[in-house]
Order: sequence, then structure tokens, then C-alpha cells
Amino acid sequence: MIELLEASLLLTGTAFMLVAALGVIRLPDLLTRMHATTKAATLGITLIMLGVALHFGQATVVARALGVVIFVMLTAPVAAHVIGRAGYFVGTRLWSGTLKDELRPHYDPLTHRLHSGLEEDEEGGRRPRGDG
Amino acid sequence: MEAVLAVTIGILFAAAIYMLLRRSIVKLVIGLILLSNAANLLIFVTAGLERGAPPLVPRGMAAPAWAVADPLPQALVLTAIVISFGVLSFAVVLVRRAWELVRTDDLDHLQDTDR
Amino acid sequence: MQLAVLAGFVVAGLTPWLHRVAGARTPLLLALLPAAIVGWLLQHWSLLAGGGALMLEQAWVPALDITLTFRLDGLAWLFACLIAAIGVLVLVYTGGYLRGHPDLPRFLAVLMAFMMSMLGLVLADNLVALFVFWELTSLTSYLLIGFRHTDPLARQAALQGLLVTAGGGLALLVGFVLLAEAGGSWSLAELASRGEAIRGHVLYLPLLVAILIGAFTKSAQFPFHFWLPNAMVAPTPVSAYLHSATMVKAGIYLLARLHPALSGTSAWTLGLALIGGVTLLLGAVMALRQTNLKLMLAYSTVMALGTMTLLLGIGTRAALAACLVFLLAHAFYKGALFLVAGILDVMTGTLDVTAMGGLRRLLPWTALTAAVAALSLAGLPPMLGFVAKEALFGALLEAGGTGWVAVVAVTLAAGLTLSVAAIVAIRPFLGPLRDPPRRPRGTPPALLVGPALLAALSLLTGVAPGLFDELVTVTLAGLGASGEALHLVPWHGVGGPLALSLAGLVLGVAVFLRWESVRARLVDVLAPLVARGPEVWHSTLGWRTLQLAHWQTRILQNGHLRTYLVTILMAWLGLVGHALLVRHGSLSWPGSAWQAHELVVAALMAAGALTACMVRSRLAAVAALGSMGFSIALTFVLFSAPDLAITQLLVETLTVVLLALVLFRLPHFTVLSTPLQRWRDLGVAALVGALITTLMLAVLGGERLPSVSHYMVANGQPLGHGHNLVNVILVDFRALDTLGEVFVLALAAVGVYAMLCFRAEEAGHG
Amino acid sequence: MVKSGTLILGVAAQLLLPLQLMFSVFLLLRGHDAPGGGFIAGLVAAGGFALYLFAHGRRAMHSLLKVAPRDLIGLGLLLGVLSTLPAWWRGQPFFTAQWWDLPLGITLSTPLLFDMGVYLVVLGALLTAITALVEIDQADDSR
Amino acid sequence: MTPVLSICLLALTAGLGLALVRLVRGPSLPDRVVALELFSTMVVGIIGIVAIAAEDVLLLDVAIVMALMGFMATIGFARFVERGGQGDD
Amino acid sequence: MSPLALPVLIPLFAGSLSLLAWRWRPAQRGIAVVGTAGLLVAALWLLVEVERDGIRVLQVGDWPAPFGISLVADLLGAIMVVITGLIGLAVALYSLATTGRGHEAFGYFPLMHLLLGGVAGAFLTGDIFNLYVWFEVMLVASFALLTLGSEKAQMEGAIKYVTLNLLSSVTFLVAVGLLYGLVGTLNMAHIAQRLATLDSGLVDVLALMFMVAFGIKAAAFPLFFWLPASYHTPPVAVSALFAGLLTKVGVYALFRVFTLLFPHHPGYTHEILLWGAALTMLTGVMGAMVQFEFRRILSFHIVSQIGYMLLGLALFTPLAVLGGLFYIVHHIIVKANLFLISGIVHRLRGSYRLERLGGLYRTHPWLAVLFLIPALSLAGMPPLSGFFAKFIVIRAGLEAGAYGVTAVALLVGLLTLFSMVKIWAEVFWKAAPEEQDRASAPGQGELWLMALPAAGLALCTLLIGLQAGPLYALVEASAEQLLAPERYIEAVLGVEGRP
Amino acid sequence: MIGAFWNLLLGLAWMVLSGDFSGTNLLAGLGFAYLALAILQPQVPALAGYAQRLPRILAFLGFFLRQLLLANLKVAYDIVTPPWYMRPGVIAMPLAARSDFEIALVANLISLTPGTLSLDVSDDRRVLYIHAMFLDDEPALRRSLAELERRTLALFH
Ligand code: NA
Ligand code: NA
Repeated sequence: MIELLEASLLLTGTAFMLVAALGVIRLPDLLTRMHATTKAATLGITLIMLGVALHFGQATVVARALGVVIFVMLTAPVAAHVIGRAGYFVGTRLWSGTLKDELRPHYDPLTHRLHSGLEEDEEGGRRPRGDG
Repeated sequence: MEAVLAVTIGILFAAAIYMLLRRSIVKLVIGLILLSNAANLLIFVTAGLERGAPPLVPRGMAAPAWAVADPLPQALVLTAIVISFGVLSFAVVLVRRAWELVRTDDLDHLQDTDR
Repeated sequence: MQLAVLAGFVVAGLTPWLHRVAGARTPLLLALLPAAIVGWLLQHWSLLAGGGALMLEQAWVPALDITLTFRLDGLAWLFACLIAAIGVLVLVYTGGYLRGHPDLPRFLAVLMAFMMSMLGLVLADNLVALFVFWELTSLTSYLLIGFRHTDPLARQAALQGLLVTAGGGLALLVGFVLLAEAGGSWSLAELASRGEAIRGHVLYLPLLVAILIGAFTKSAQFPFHFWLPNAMVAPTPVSAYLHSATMVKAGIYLLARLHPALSGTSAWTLGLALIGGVTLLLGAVMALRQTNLKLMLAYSTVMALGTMTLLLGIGTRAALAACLVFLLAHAFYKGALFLVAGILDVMTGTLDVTAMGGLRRLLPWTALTAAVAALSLAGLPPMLGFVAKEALFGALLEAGGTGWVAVVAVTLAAGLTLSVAAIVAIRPFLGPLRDPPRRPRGTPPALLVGPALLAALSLLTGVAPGLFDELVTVTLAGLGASGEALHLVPWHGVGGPLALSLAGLVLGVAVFLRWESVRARLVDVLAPLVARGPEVWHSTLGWRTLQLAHWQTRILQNGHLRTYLVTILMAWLGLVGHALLVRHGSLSWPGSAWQAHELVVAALMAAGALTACMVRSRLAAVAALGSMGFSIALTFVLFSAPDLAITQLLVETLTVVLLALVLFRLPHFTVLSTPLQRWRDLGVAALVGALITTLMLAVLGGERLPSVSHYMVANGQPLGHGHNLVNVILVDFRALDTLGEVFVLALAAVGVYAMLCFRAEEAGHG
Repeated sequence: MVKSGTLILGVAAQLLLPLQLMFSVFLLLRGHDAPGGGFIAGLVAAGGFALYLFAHGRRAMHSLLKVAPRDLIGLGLLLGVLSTLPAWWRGQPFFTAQWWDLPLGITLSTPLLFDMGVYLVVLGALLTAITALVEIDQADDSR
Repeated sequence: MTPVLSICLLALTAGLGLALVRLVRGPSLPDRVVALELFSTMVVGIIGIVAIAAEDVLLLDVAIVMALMGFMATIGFARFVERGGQGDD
Repeated sequence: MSPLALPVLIPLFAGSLSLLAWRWRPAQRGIAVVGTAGLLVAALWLLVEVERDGIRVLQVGDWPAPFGISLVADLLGAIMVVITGLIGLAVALYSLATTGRGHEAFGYFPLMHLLLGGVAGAFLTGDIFNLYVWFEVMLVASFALLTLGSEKAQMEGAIKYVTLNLLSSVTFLVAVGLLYGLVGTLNMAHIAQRLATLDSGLVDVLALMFMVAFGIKAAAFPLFFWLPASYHTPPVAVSALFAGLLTKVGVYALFRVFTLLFPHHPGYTHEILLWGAALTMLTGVMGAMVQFEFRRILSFHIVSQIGYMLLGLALFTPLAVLGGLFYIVHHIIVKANLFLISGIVHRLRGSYRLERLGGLYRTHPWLAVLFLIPALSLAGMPPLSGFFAKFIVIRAGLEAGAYGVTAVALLVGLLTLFSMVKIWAEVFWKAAPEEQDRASAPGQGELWLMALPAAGLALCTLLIGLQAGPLYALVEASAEQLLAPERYIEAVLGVEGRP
Repeated sequence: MIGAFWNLLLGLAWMVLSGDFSGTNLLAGLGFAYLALAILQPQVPALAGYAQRLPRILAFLGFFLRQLLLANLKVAYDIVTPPWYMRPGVIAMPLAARSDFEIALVANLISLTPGTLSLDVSDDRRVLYIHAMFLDDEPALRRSLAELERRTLALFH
């Protein structure tokens, strides 16, 4: 039973990882690819580590596996944010199917200032709106 | 597996040498990095490979009960990795400084000291 | 005696200080040393006259058979006396000649050093010691010839002399080593007694050739003669000293010294006689071509040296005796004439004979001195030169056989020399007074005393040559030509020699009378020969060597890093590949299991590396390197090396960070090389890779000895108190490696910091 | 050029640095018994500081570190060299490991001291290099 | 080694290959960086599987370090991109 | 207490301290002198012990050989360490006068100490991998020193220097890896023991790998390119240090490896070395002939002189090996000194280019004398140290019947003389050119501080020449040790020769 | 609050990593963690005061993991099937969170939630720009994002 659970955890984890890899190949632009790597891979690692914890069944291993998961979860979004932001700001092209971009109008490429669009709130009360 | 890795290492060396022979300084650095990686791996592989037996003594025992991987080449490679890391960091910065002073990426423009 | 010579060197070194104290009296004070040596030598003559020799033992480098032992026998005594005595005169003369010259102290220092080197040379019994002094004379004479060092010509002449004599010196060194091997000893005295063994040795011919080259270069024999006339740019005392009694005679001394050991073979006779004969003719002819007094004298020196070599080659007792007498005569008259030339130079400001005339009225004593010395040079009675020439002709006639060629040559040369003597002694002094650049007034005594004494000696010993009977006899015995006591007489009476002398006289007078036209003819005729002569060979050789050097340096050190790399790699491929082919037999494929994912990882590694090579973007290459590094780490994980894997991962990560930080400033990749170059590089790279793989397979598939690490595995925990064997090795078993490793890191960091921030600081200032 | 060091990265660095530092000490101390050791630990710590540097800038990192990274190198080297000497004092060849059992079950040893020296050197060396690079980068930008 | 593990390992290493393809193809530097980031994450997973296969807990330590430090490469690249080093990279 | 570890530890300790003192100049300068003097004293002590008691061995960490790392001092090692100390002290003193504030503030002295430490470690280690580590310490220190000052020429030279030296390091490392794979040990004595029992052609292959690796370090033909490209670029004290020591570590390694590990097939390996030696001599001297820059001439001459040392090793007779060793000692002293003197000239006239120099014979006669001694010694003129060095090698060559290569050696001697005389004529004899480089007048104390080490080294040259006996006896004993590797093996592994 | 949270977390991490669950080891871990945080304290204003909110944390974790799994499946499905169902876009999300830490935590959690990726926070920290993969129902997405933020902030108040 445990073995079966372990095997399925490992295989599912692997499958998610593969999906992430596939996504990185298939998805059309940088930001969508990053969705694949950040999430699918994190989930894949989590599942595999659960399998590992289950396999050894010792507290130390559980702790280690948990450590791996926590660390990945701590670092993956940060990395994604940093590179995604950098990629976006230096003008990586978005997929043609992208519906909207509310950021672009608020970004001043000369001063590198990123406005919230709420600055006028105090005076005019406009909500931030963007139209890709 | 050793034989397969021997071929791989040969490819690594070839790649490294090819990069060293480019005229671009940046490629030179990449060649150097490839070269030291290849050499480290060579030591590791030439000493013999062992699967699933890290050179760790289990808790409460005086020596591993089974054959473990040879720890000595591992220590050597570790030292070699560290050394090449130091050396290569230096080389990388050197290239940056050189470019700053000479303003060319072309090694063929760096002949003043030989002439 | 060693002490005296060494003291001489010390004194030489102290001369500048001495000069500060003693001022103009320095030369006289310095002359005390050679004078004392002359005294010492005279005092020991009685010992030698009995047929003995004085050995002064002194160790130096015993393990190398090098001693500083001095051996005083007849030959050494003769030379030492000449060196020291003429040395005294030259020192005195220098005091006048270079009075007030700013470089006088240095000149005296070098002159003293030279004198002591000559003394050491003729006194040393050990081959190596002799060689040491030999080279020292080359060196000190270099400094002397280049005395007027701001003049490029002086520097060039000095260099030429040095290269020729030092080059010959190297040949001499080879000759000496071979001689010692053939003779089984480094002692000249012992070698003299082992002539048979040496002449029969397989190395005889090479060692003879080597030694002859050494001697000939020093003694300005054809084809090495040219440096001597060029060396006339030196101050006159130097010319007088080096070319009358010392430097150039060193070669003659050496030939005489080795006569017992080496002579008696046809190679010796032929070599010496031939070269000597050519040289003497050449010297005589070339002398007539000159108008410069010193150059005429220089070529006549060449002629004299050739004569002595010829005599040594003939090697009969009479020839040897003639050689010794000739040597003495030449030392006297040539010393005197050079010094006279110096006087004329100082007094008139020129050395061109055609520009001088009638000086006897202004410089009567000088004229007299010149006349006496020139008589001796001309070989006319009652001078020692005449005695020498008679002996010379006598020896030649006695030798007979093919000696007649020599007889003709020598007679011809004697005639020409006579005209040279006439030109030197008559043209400047007789005839109508011409206007030289400077109008001379009375000669200072310091200048005149030397030449006058030497001229007087020529006359005195010419009248009473018997003074030298004992000396020559004893010396001959030392040369292995012992026999009954020799008697030198001022007049031999009428005979073959006199007839030849007369023939020479007639020729000489004829040439003298028609010198201007003869000279013009000679200049014309010889010009093409001179233009193709040994001096040109020498300069061509030097030039060609320089050209070759330029060429090879341009090819090798061409500034292209990649050709350096290719050269080194090809050398590596060639050497290691050759060894693998020749020394190592068959290769066997080390068979062991593999798993699919391992293959994939290996492929990823290779793919990462190849990607790094092929992508157009720098950062893509860095990323590819990163993927390769991670694959390597994975390999470490797969094959039980967790520490390595962690290290590799971290290092790889930080390398990428570093590269990203650095490459930012650097230019983009550009394709700079041609397709052909790329293919060539690919070929080299592929060969290297293939050889590495082959080497690994050879090691993996062959006999392998067990690793010493079993000890560490067994004792890492019990003795090293650690469960991680790799770490125990790193911090305990091989902690010294790790210590070095952290120093590498520290150094790299300091280097990086200095490289980057040194500039920042400058920028801050500027 | 985009301004570097965002709010998100800054907070992440603040949270990750203590974690990484602690983890590095952990790797250092248990390196003798499990994968780890001074070098690895030093790299982890250096990575943490580098992250902090990128997120908050050089000044913040320096005020955090208190000492110049360069001095860490010297200190580490000195510690490494000095750890070889106690053996001499006991008449053994230099570098012979010395083990002292202290109260509270703590064991101190020269290999550990040595590893700490390695740790400091690695940390110092990397930080020296990285701060120098960043500094120069900024100097270049300001020109 | 059980078939499950073999399959997992092969699949994951194949995934690495896919990531490498994206790394090679780019087209922009951030794309490559994302691929490298995925590469390192997958390595963590692979190490987990290998730990099971080798029955060695301590191999997980490698995974922990990788999980904690692997993203530093991305941070470095991002800094590069942010500071203007884009172009063809 | 054994002094065996001191020559390694003292510089490392001094370097660490100096690094901590960083910008505190007086302390750095003090440590520089005390540290290098300490190194010299420790080295002399070691030499005395080795001469008295034979080969000394220290098992680092008290691990029995071949399991730990052994430090081994035979006569060769001890002699080399003494020379290291000597050159170190001379350069340290000289540096006090010449090193600018900028250099001192950026780690000049720590780097110098650590370079010396690396060199000493290389000379004393008995472990092949440890040798690699010390090589790297030395190398990275030299990288840092070479680039200190960050001038354009330095960077250009350094790129070649770094690349080619790294190639050498990798070659070395690969050779060590293959060697370990073959014999499973790293202790050199143990390797020697095991190689002797191994009947494999791979031994020769590995020998050639090491030959190439060390040949690059030693700047032998055709592997020397990095040296002339870089040695004239750093501050002159650094040049002197490099010129004296660095290539000689490569030569030392060749001597060590080809007497201890691979002495079995001299007909193959040493024959190759012989060719290398001849070509090295020729190519170096020809390179020097065409140069007109003081330090470049000297740099090319390093290459050519390396050839003589290799010739000694290649001939492989007792006298030849002895000659090679004598040559090494002589050369280190003389070549370092010539660089120091070139620095004095530069300080006085502001240039290294011969055409911009001149007139120093008249203005600075003491400097002329100071130059002549090492210059003539380098050219092998008697009775200076170089004469005996060359004489022994040439005698050995002739006795071994290697006439061709001996002829080359002689010719190269003549051409060396030509080069030295060229410098002499241009720098000292020639009248000073009208247009000169600007150079501030040096202070009297500064000049003294520069001249003192140069004079000291010149005195050594003179003494070795005039009293060649003691040094001869020393290197003779050393050559004997080298040619009897079993004594080394026995000293390291014990009499019965552990596993 | 944050300080103590990290202190405890670090201490526990120490204990579990070293595999030694004795009290002294926990103490040591807390000590090391304390030291590490002490170094950091001057830099982080947020490190001040904390309360036990373990139950809320656990509930939040459950919520979060469920989100993670479900949305991942959606993305996976889109990747493995040939046509693209996704409707990506960048939206601006007004932030209720105020402290740096809160903003960062919200942003990172949003990044971990499939379908959304935090790009950047505006300079005045009032808006978080998010790249979303499925914008077919934007109001629903905004609602769920707001819910996530609310639950996250509830952990600290
Ligand atoms: Na280490
Ligand atoms: Na789809």
C-alpha cells in the first residue's frame, strides 16, 4: 500500500516535472513559460519529496524532504519574480494572444519609475485601468 | 559507464580547446571553464566509479560495512574544483579589466607585449 | 705568486680610490707591482737555469680538478717577464699619455686587471685556470679597446674583438675538456709528458682543431685576423701592450705550451704552417695598403704572429728557437713603435703617414727611437730583429722539404716588412717638414722613456744576443726540444739566410721607393678581396644570425595567443601520442554496466559543452555552461560523491553569478576567424579530445594497482573521528592540500580586488 | 537600466539570509560526519550575502557584516595556519589533529578550527570579489 | 533499482534534455534563464529519486543545498538583464 | 622540533598577517623583511640539518606515508628553499624602495609572501597532488602580482600568462589523475616504488604528460611563449621574483619527476628532453638577440638558460645532473639580480628601452660594475658563478659524447655574451641620448635600498665563482641523492618500504 | 512577530536537519537562529513582536495546497493539449497589504499559485502587477486574488 502510494507520488511528481519541461518548450512566451516552471516544477518537487519521505519513513528524512520543499517554495517565486520582471522590463515580446497589459502604461522607461496609477486618486479618484 | 564518460570527457576537452582557440577573449574564458571542468571530471572517472555507496561511515560504526566509493579522488576533485574556481574567477575578472583597458574582444589586437 | 696576481686584481679594483689619494702619481705607484714581479722573476731565474721548474700549489675547486697552481718554467718566465716589464713601461707611458683624462683611474684599473690576467694565463698550470685567465684577457681587452666608449666605432671594434676571441675561447674550452679527457689530466705539466697517449687518442683531431681555433682567434691568425687592426681604435698604450707582448701572444704562448703534448703530427704541422704562412703574407701585404701608422703596425703584427705560428708548426728545435728569439725581438720593437706612434698622435694630432714629414727636427729623440726600433723591425743588423730573421731563415732552410714554399713566402714578407719599417721610420721624420694638424713641441720624458728603453733593448740585445742563450736553451728544454746549449750571435756570416735577407732588402727598398704607386695598386687589387674577406664573413654571419633570430622570433613569439596554444597542444599531442603509439600496446575497452539515465546525463553534459561552443550569445553560453555544471553535479550524485555534487552545484551557481556580473561590460560574441581557421581548430580540438579519451581508456582498461585509500576508509572514523571520509581527508589526512587551496582562493580574491579597485582609486584621483 | 533590488527581492533576501547563514553553520559543524564542511558552508553563506547585496546594495551589506570581507580572509587564513600549530606544542608533527573534550559534551578539535578557517576564507574571498565587482559596476555607471 | 525509479529517472533526465533545448533556442536571455532554473529544479527532483535508489538519505543534503542556492544563478542573470545587458543575449 | 615545515609555514603566516595589516604600511613593510629573513634562516637551518643527517621527512598530521602528505627535504629541496629565501629577502628589501603606495595598499606584500610560500611548498612536498596545490598557490599569487597596477601591457601579458599557465595546470592535473588511476597513490616515493613494478607502456606516456606540464612552467621549447609575453610588464621587483623563482619551480619539478618517478627509460624520455633543451637554448637566445628592451632581453634569456638546466637533466650522467643543479642555483641569483639592476636603471632614467638609455658608465660607475658581474656571469664568463655552471654542463656534455648539443650550448653562450654586451654598450657606454624619459631624481636612501640587495646578490655570484668548491660539493651530494632514488623512497616510506 | 516566527522556524529547522530531537539541540538551534536574527535586526523593521497563530497558519496551508494542486492541473492540461485555452494578460491588483513583508509574502504566494505570477510592485507599493494565464473571467480572478491576500494578512493580525 505504502509502496503503491510512494510509486504514484513519484510518478505524478515526475509527470508534473515533465509537464513543466514540456511547457517550457511549448508555451509561446517568456511569462507563460514561467508559469510552467514555477508551479509545475514546485509541485513536482513537492510530490517527489513526499514520496521520498514516505519511502524512508524516518523523521530525519521527513525533515529533509520538508526542507527541500520549503526551500523550493521560498526561492522559486522569488526567482520567477526577479527574472520575469527583468524580462518584462527589457521588452521581451508578449504572446500575440495576450489579452491586456495594465503595466505597460504605468512604466516610464526613462526614469524606470513604476507608477501605481493611484497617484491621481487623491485628486481624481480614477481606478487603475490598462488595455494591453 | 567509465568508457562512456571517457568519451564524454573527450568531447568536453575538445569543446574546451576549440573555445580556447577562438579570437574572442570571452570565448577564451569559456574555454578555460570547460577545460577545468573536464579535468576535474577526468580525475573522478579515472579513479573508478561506484554506484550508491557514498564514502560515509554509518553512525555507530567504525568503518563502512560494504565497499564504498574511493573517497580520496573525491577529496582531490573537491580541492581541484575549489582551486579552479579561484583561478577562473581571477581569469574572468582579468578579461573584464583587459577589455576595459584595451577595448577589444579580439585577441589578435593584444600583441603589444610580444612585439 | 698567486697572491701577487690576486693582489693585482684587488689593486685594480682599488685604483679609483688610489687615484683620489695619489692623483697623477698613480700610474707610477701601480707600476711598482709589476716591477716587483719582475724582480721576483729575476730572483728565481737561477732556479730555472738549473733546469728546474717552480710549482706553486694552490687548490681551487678540487672536486672539478680545478687548481690555481702556478708553474714557473722557462716559457712562463719568458712571457711573465715580458708582460711585467713592458707593463711597467706602459704604465709609466700611460701616466703621460692620458694625463688628466677623467677616465684615467678606470683605465688603469682595467689595465692592471688585464696585466694580472695575462700573468695568470702564462703561469697557470691547470687547463681550467688557464682558460679562466684567457677569458679574462678577452674581457679586459674588450674594456680597453672600447675605452673611447662614446664613439660607436670604438664600441663596435671592442665588440668584434670580444666576439672573435670569446668565440674562440669557447672552442678552446671544448678543446681543453677533450684534451683533459684524452690526456687524463688537467695539469699542463702532466699533459706535456703524455704526448704519445694524446696524439694516439681518438679525440686528438677534434681537440686539436678546437684548440687551434682558440689560439688562432686570440693571435689574430687568418681568417680571424681582422679584429686586431680594428682594435687600433684603442688608446695607444693599449695597442702597444696588447699587440706587442701580451694579448695576441697568448695564442702563441698556448701553442708553444701545448707543443710537447700535441705537436709532431702532420695535422699539427700542416695546420700551423699553412695558417701561419697565409697570415704572415696577408699581414705584410695588408700593412702596405695602409696610411695610418697604427694600422700599418697592426698588420705587421699580424705578419709577425703568422711567422711565429709557422715556426711553431715546423716545430724543429731551430724553428722553436727562432720563434722564441723572434718573439722577444718583436716585443721590443713593436712595443717601441706603437708607443712612438702614440707620441706622434699626441704631438701632431694625426696618425696618417702621408700627412707627416720632417718631424726629426721637432722631435729628435722620438725620431731616433723610431729609427732604432724600425731597424729592428726591418731585420737589419745590428738589431735583435736581424738575429731573429737570420734564425728564422736558418730554421726554414734547415727544415727543407716542402719548406721552400715557406722560404719564398717569408722572404717576400720580410721584404715588405722592411718597406713598412722604412715608411714608419723615415716618412714622418725625414724629408721636408709638413704641417700636421697640431704643431708638436718637445716630447715629455714620461712618454719617451718607454719606447726609448725598448728600442735600446733591441739594439743592445742585437749586439749581444748571447744574453738570451741561457733563456732560450732552458725554454726549449721545457718545450720538449732539449739539447746542447744554444749560442746566439749578432752576425752569422755569409750564408743562405743572409742571401735571403738581402733578397728581402732589395725587395723592401724597391717597394719603399715606389710605395705610393704600389699602395694605390694594392688598394685597387685587394679591394674586391677585402670585400669578400673574413671580416665580411664575420659580419655576414652576424647579420644572418640576426636575421634568423628575427625570423624565428617573429614566427614563434608572434603575439597570437592561439598559435601559442596550437603549438603547445601539437607538442603535447605529438609527444604523448607518440608515446602512446610506440610505448603502449593495444587498448582494451573497459567494459562495465551502464544505465539509461546515466547515458542521458552524459549526453547532457556533452550537449551543454557543445552548446556553450556554438551559441551566438555570451550569456546563452554561460547558461549552457551552467547546465553542463549541473549535469556534472548529477554525475557526482549518481556515482556516490555527495560532497562533490554540492560543491559543484555551488561553484557552478556562483560562477554563473560572477560571469553575469562581469560579462555585462564585455562585448558581444563576434565571429572573427575564417572557416578555414575554424576547421583547423576543430581538428586540433578533436585530436586532443580523442587522445584524452584514449588515455583514459588505456588507464581504465589496463593493469591498475589498488588505491591507498583503503587506509583512510578503515581509519577515518577511529583515528580521524569523522564519518564523512571525504571531509576527514580534507581536514586531516590531506589537510595541507586544503590549506593550499584556501590560500589559492584568498590570493584570487586579493588579485581580483586589486585589479578592480586599483583603478577605482586612480579614477578617484584623476 | 532597470533599478535593481525590488521590494519583493529585498524581503526575500532578509528572510533567506538568516536561513542560509544558519544552514551554512550547520553544514560547517556537521561536515565532518556528513556532506558539508567549511568550503561548502562558506559558499552557502557567501551566496546568502550576495543575495542580500543584490537586493539591498553594498552599504547595507557592509553594515550587516561589520568587518571588511578582506579581513575575513586574513582571519580565516590565520586561523587555518594557527590550527596546525598546537600539535607542535605537544611534540607531534605539525597539522596532527588535536581533540579536546570540553564540558557539556562539546568536542573541540583542530580539524574543526581548520574548517572554520576555510569557511571564513571562502566567505571573505567571495564577498571581496563580488563587492569589488559590484562597486566597480556602479562606479562605471556613475561615469 | 525498481522499474518505477528507472522510469522516473529516465523521464526526468529526458526533461532535462527538453529544458536544454529551450536553453539553446532562447530566443531571449530570460528564456534561457528560465530553462536553466527549471534545469536546476529538476536536478533536485532527480536527486530525490537517486536517494531512494541508492537507499542513502544523505544524498538528500545535495538536494537541500540545490533547493536553497540554485536560484542564485537566476538572480545573477536577472541582475545582468536589469542592468541593460540584453541585446542578442 | 623539525624545521621542515617552517619554510612553508613562515611565508604563509607572514602573508596572513600582512593581509590582516592590509593598509597599515609600516607593519606590512616590517613583516616583509622579518618574514623573508625568517624564511631564509629557517631554510638555512633545514639545509644544515639535511646536510648533516641526510634526507629529512615530515609526515604531516602524523599520518604514516603514503597515506598522508609527506614533506620531504633532500638536498635539492633544501638548497632550493634556501635560494628562495635569499631571493625573497633581496626582493623584499628592494621592494621597500620601489613599491609604490598604490601597490602596497593593494596587497603587494601579502602576495609576495604567499608566492614564496607556494614556491617553498612546491620544493618541499613529497606528494604529487600537493605539488599541484603549491603550484597553484604560486601561480595565482603570480597572477595577482603580474596584474597589480592594472596597466594595459600588464593585462595583455597576463592574458597569455594566465591562459598558458592554466593549460599547464590542467595538463598536470590530468596527468596526476591518470597516474592515480594507474598506481592508486599520490606519495611520490610510493609512486616511484609502484611504477618500478609496473610493466606498462603507460608509464612513459605519463612521463611525457608531466614533461609537457612542467615544460610549460619551465618555459621550455616549444612551450615558453607565455614568458616573453609577460615578464617585462609588472613592477620590476615582481619581475625579479618571477625571473628568479617561477620557471625554476618547473625545472625543479622536471628534475624531481625525471629522477624519482621516471628514470627507467632515459633512452626515450631523456632523449626527448635533450632535444627540448637544445632548442630551448637556441630559441631563447635568438629571441633575446632581436630585443631592444632591457627586461625583454632578460626574459628571453631566461628561456635560453632553462635549456642549460634541462640539458643537465637530459644527459642524465652524475656530472650532468650536478651541472644542471649548479646552473639552477647560479641562474636564480644572477637573473633576479639583473632584473633588480634593470629596475635601478629604470629608476634613474625612466625607461627600459635601450635606445632611450645611455651614459650611465660615466654617471653611475658603481652601477656599471654592479651590472657587469651578473651580466658576465650569465654569459658564463670566468671566474663568476656562470662559468662554473656552464663549464660543468659542457664538460658533462662532452664526456657523454653529446657533441651536437654541447656545440649548441657553446654557441648560445657566445650569443648570450653578445646580448649582455649589447646592454652594456647601449645602457652604459653609449652617450646618453638627447631626448630622455623624465625620471625624478631618486633619494640617496632609496638608491641604497635598491643597490643593497643587488650588491648582495652580486657578491653571491662572485663568491660562488671564486669559491666554487663548497657549492660544488653540495650540489654533487644532491645529484648523488637524485640519482639514487631508492634513498629518497627509503627515507619517506621507511626501510622495509610500507605497502 | 516575524522575528519570533523566524526564530522558531529556524530553531526547528536546525533540529530536524541535524536529526537530533533532544531539548539541548533545540536550544542550540534557537540560539543559532537568535544569533542570525540578531545580526539582521537593525536592517528589518518588521522584526518586532509576534503571537501564536499556528491554527490559522495550518488552515492557510491547507487552502494554499489545494489551490496549488488544482490550478496546476489546469495549466498542465493546457500544456499537453495542442490548442491554447489560455487567455494571458497583465493586470494591476490594488494591495491591502502595507508592510514590506506582507506585500512580499502576498506576492510570492500569488506567484506560487498557478495561473498567476507577480511581476512587480509599483513604486508607491499600492499596486501589484500580476501576469495571469487565464483572464477569461477577470472579476473571478480578482476576487480569488483578494481572498488569498485577505487570508494571508489574517495570519498576522
Ligand atoms: Na575544503
Ligand atoms: Na492546450
